[in-house]
Amino acid sequence: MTRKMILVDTSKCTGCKACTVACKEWNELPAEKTQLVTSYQTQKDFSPKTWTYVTFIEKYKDQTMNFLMRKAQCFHCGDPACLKACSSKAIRQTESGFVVIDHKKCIGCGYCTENCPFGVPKVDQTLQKSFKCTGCIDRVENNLKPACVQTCQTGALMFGDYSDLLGQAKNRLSEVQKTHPQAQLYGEKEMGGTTYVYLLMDRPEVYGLPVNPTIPLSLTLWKDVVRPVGGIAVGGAAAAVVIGVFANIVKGSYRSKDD
Amino acid sequence: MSPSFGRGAMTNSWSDLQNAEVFLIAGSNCAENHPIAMKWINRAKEKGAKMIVVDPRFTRTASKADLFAQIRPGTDIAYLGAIINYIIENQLYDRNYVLNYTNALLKVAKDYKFEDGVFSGYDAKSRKYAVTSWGYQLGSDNKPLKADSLEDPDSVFSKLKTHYSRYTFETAEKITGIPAVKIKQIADTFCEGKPGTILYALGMTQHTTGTQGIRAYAVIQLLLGNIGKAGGGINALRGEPNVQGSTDMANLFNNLPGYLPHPINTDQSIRDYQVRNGSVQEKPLVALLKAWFGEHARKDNDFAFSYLPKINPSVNASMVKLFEMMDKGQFKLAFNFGSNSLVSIPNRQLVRSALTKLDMLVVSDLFEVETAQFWREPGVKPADINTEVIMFPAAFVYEKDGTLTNSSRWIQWKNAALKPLGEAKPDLEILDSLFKRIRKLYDGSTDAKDAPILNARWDYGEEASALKVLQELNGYDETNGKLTQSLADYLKASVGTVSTGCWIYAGVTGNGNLAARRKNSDSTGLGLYKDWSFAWPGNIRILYNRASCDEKGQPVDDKRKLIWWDAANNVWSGNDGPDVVDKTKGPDTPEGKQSFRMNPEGAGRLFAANYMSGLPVVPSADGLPAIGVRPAGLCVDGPMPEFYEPTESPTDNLLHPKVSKSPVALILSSSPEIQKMGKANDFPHVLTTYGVVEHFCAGGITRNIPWLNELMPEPFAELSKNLAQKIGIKEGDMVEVSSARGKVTVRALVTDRLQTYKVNGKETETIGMPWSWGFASLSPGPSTNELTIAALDPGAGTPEYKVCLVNVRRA
Amino acid sequence: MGINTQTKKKESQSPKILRFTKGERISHWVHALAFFLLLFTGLGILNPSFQPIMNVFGGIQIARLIHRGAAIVFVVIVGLMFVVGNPSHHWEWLKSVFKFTKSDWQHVRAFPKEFFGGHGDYPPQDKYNGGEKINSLITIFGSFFITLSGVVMWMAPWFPAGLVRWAYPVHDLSMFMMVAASLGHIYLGVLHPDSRAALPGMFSGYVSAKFARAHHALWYERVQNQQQKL
Amino acid sequence: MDVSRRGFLKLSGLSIAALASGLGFDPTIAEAKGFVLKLEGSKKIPSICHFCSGGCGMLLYVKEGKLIHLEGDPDHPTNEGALCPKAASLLSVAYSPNRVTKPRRRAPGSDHWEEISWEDALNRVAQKTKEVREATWKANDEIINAKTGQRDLLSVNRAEGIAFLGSAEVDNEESYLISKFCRIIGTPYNEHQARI
Repeated sequence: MTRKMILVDTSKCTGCKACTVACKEWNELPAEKTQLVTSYQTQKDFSPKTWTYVTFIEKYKDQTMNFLMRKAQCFHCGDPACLKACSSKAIRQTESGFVVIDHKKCIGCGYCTENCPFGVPKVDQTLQKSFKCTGCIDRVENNLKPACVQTCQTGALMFGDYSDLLGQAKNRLSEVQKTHPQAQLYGEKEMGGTTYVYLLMDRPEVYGLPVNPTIPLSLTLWKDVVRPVGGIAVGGAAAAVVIGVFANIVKGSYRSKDD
Repeated sequence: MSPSFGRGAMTNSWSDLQNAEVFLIAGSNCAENHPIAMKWINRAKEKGAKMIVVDPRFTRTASKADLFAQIRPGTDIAYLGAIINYIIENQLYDRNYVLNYTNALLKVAKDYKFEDGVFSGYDAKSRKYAVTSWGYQLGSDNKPLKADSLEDPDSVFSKLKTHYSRYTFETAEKITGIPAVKIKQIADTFCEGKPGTILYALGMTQHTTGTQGIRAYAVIQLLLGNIGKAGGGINALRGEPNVQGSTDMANLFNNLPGYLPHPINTDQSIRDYQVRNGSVQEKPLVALLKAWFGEHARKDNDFAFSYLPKINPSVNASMVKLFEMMDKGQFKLAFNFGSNSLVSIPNRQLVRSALTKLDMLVVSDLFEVETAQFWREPGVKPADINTEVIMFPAAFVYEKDGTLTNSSRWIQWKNAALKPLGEAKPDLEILDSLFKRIRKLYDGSTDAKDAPILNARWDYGEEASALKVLQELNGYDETNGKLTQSLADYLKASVGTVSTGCWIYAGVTGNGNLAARRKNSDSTGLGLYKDWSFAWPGNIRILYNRASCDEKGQPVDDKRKLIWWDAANNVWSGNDGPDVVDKTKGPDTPEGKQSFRMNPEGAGRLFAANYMSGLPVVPSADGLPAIGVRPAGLCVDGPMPEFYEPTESPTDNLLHPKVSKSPVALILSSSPEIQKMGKANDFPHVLTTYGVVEHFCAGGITRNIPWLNELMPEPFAELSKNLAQKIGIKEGDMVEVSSARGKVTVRALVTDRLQTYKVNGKETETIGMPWSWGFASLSPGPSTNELTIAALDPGAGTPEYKVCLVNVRRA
Repeated sequence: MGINTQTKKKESQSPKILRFTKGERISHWVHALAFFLLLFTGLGILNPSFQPIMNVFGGIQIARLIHRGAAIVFVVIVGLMFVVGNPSHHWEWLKSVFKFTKSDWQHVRAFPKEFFGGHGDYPPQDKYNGGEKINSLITIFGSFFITLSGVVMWMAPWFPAGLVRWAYPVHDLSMFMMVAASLGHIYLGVLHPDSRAALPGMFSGYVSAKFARAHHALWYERVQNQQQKL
Repeated sequence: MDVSRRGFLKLSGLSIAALASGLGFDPTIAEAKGFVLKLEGSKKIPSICHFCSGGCGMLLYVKEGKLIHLEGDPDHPTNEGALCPKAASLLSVAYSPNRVTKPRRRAPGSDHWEEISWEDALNRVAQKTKEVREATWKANDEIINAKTGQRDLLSVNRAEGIAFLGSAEVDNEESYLISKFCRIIGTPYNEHQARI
């Protein structure tokens, strides 16, 4: 299975939220109680039952309105923080580039929730499992498009092999930049190159996205420094204890001494 | 559309949008209410097309526009008139298109005039126009005289020129609130892009000058030569899955299926009918009567014409007026199959009180919509309402066979995918069993009035089969009982030998159920898809495509070839079915020149004249009134669009202050306590109502779908930041929006997508509210139609949902 | 309130000195038991290979609950001991542990030899020698940080994500440090030939005078002098 | 279908559990074996969307008579497999608990529905139709003849008391029968919300 990519071209997205419905329909996720958040957005954040939603940002500057819409879902990072943080090795990256949670192994510890720079995975308290967009891996592996891409009418979501779709994204970007100079790609370099690559109409921070996000330093320190060092420390102590005991045996310190 | 081109339907199709170079999307929020349009608009934009959006709000559609202008609701004709004026003054029109394919050169009758806001022939008492003065100067052959140049003062073109000379960009700015420089930019952008298409929907039609607004579009498109071309035309984005079909089938008090005018009381014979409607209607009427009464409709009994009820022409029973009549107690029994009037009719109090006057209401629907349970709406005492209500569970779209006709006039067949849920039944079966029971009740009756029921041809099988009904629509050759093969066969057959329930559908099941065709290849690359389902009439995908050719019958735009005259084989051929009178008549013949064959003049009508073609020169021997061939579609409120203020307007008409509002607008004044009018100083702001992408129309279905309620849980009022500041509220607060007729409390959406604008120098605010909510369903909410005004377009009867005056304060 | 160190004389054994009061011993063992319970229930999440062991507790989810229960014990009970009853010794321990004298450093330098059965020379030590002070400090700071980070992790939604992210390494680091320290501590207390004599101190509270004189000379002197004064 | 939380895992046994259960998603094995697609063994039946006038094609996946998934029809030239939010949610109408599944009647003055059989309901309506048709039948209109000045009687054959609100949401065949039904029983008062 070649590496896949999904281009989210916000220059075409009209915020119709069909992707949200298609995702809920395919994954059989029940609806949740919502209320108008801002503009036409009614879903504030991810939840164990909401794996993708559309954010609306109204930026009005010198008489022109930029009505920015962005479909939020798991980026399926090239270098996923959730995978690194997961306590139970339940998260895995498929060849096609999707980061998927194995609910048989997941214990709902929430490490992924806290360490994802985009705050995507969420733990369902009743099921004690962490949930997020699966990239419709069951569809993709059977040569179907993810449900959200399939239903997108405006052509804002495109699915294809990473190699050629990235090229298309760049051409499209140069086209869009003619009218929107700050338009830029997001996801090509971030987090080791994500599977969902965005063509944004403005700088990432306007969308509330972290600027060149990386795996949190705390996570790297935790997994690559504290854990090994800690292991050595405990191992060392244990070894010291063993050696100490032998040393004393050799020295005969244990022979009963009438003191 | 029919007064301009002869047919009341969208001229092109969804997939044709990809061929356009420029879009004027005004009166439509297609990204929300016709999302599929965006797929094709985006494809056109990728090829460099420009997108202009004019809307009272910066909608999700506007977010993708190259050029956006915020307009005061109800003032479209002001800026469209300015564009027409701009096109004429700067000769931006397509000269030989205007000369050959429009009635520009025809001479207008001498006694036609337009003075300070009123056309000639106006009767103030009856608030109606007599249309006789809007005719042409006729020659001895009863044909309109032709001027020799556009400059001739009597020509339609000059009338157009003088009429719109008053519409300058500056005047338009004062009326609409759009800066003059931007209107000019819109005009330039739209005129440069060839072909350009206009997309409109209820945003344009739901005004007391709705029809005239569309007429303005027709004038612009005819001047620019965009009609009949791939990527051109006027795309009326119809609202509902089968709205094209339901108007084809004439669920309208003044029509019979196939857009046949309904017989009126003075039509005591088919001949009388033809005197009024032209001989061209004889064949379809007789075919209809054959389809309904079979062998009981014979030549000797005037094809059972007497069986048809005749309407009283002075009674306007269009949808909203119907409720006015119901409120006066005329109706004892009402059927309500699939609509939700208690939420969708403006000024809901009228509907609520009207329904209580019924003895019995019969509803067929999927869910218990508001109309079905009007007797237990909050605040109503059921004990006082004596209407018996019967509710039938209806089957859903994929639980029944049948066809739906979409905006592109594609009649698409679908098989039932599931069994109906529980004891639900398709409406087809309900109607079939109802009629059979009624007929049984009348068994043996000899009363003449029962003859239509007993002699009706109504046999669609034990369990009503949708295919049999579709075949009846396709029509039969009555001489041998075989299905009519094609529209051409129908047109060739002599009167009385062919039957069809709806003549424009002839050929749909000619050889096999063409509506079920699924070949989706399109070698032309123009998105015609000629082998997918069946487009009426006769599978023509782009109407009036004769106009895409020059006088020699060759396509003007070689990148978008539709049809052409094949001199070798002496026949019109091409990528699309030719919309010509006769395929064998070349461009040099009179028939071959007609680009708008459904119009009596055979040409596009810039000036919607009152004219009947083919009136005989010599009066008929038997002294009976003469019968012409084809009457022209008329607008009851004027041959040319004129700007009038909406019924409830914050200001007076700048062009003709004495006649500020449309003099012929239909205002329901019958029940004063229900139909109150708001004054600008009590209700300073303008309300416009619309749908949202997450819900559909009255929300009867979508508000019972949890996923959609999650996406849009409640109605809201959008208002500008200035207004929000003035009344001291912020985003998310609840506000009370009130009009002279009612008030609702909803959440406020404070946004920059609505800006304060100046009208005649005065600061004005627009408030926007979606209307898809009612007291029933999983996600009830206040109905916006508590506020709207029941003022109707005089021609179509469309209520003025888009404009009324309101006030707003913190709740 | 003076130090009630009586020297319990038992005719048959050598003289004993009270080292740890009942309060101190309770604190120690509650702390120790809670710590190990926390350690074992936490193993499941430390590494997936430990997760099967969690069935001892009835599965990983129950283990997580026990972890939280034990955490409360670990913090609240031990915390209370610093307040309830006569917590003077606790505070005294705290004060002394934070005072590092030169002799403590010398003990620490000599500690490795001691650890492996040899005899490092170090000056007479007070009640708590340098090594024990180090161990106490690790435990104090370890417990402090592991509690803080534990609370942050437990109530993650209430804290900014940045803070919660740092809580994980802090929690783990504290755990590793304390585990390493406790291994040494157990070895010294139970297996090390010389220092295991201190063990009864944590059970009955009394250590042999001989041990006290050898390992905690200064403290022994002080106790003896107070004896005479009585 | 409005799947409750409990049902979430069970019902989604085909998709999520297929991801999670032994059946499907032990990543390494699954990779080799490929994922279980819940559409396996279902029939694909095309249909047309019931909302705006786009006429988009829908594809219904039906397994043993039960609708398990609905998405856009990739072969349909207008929407090429895409659907808007409303159409994409149409699966939930198939088995919605709020659907009316039995005929019901509200007696005059009553504040609740009562169940009624199809037979009884249809007969009541047919009876009422005949009754109102007879009661409100108008054979002739009286008009003043402009030329002769006398009053003319014009045969009109109208059942004045019956109104029929059709809709643009029902199929062509049903719209047509509504039109035909009305004119044959004599009422021209057949309207609906669409205009021309």
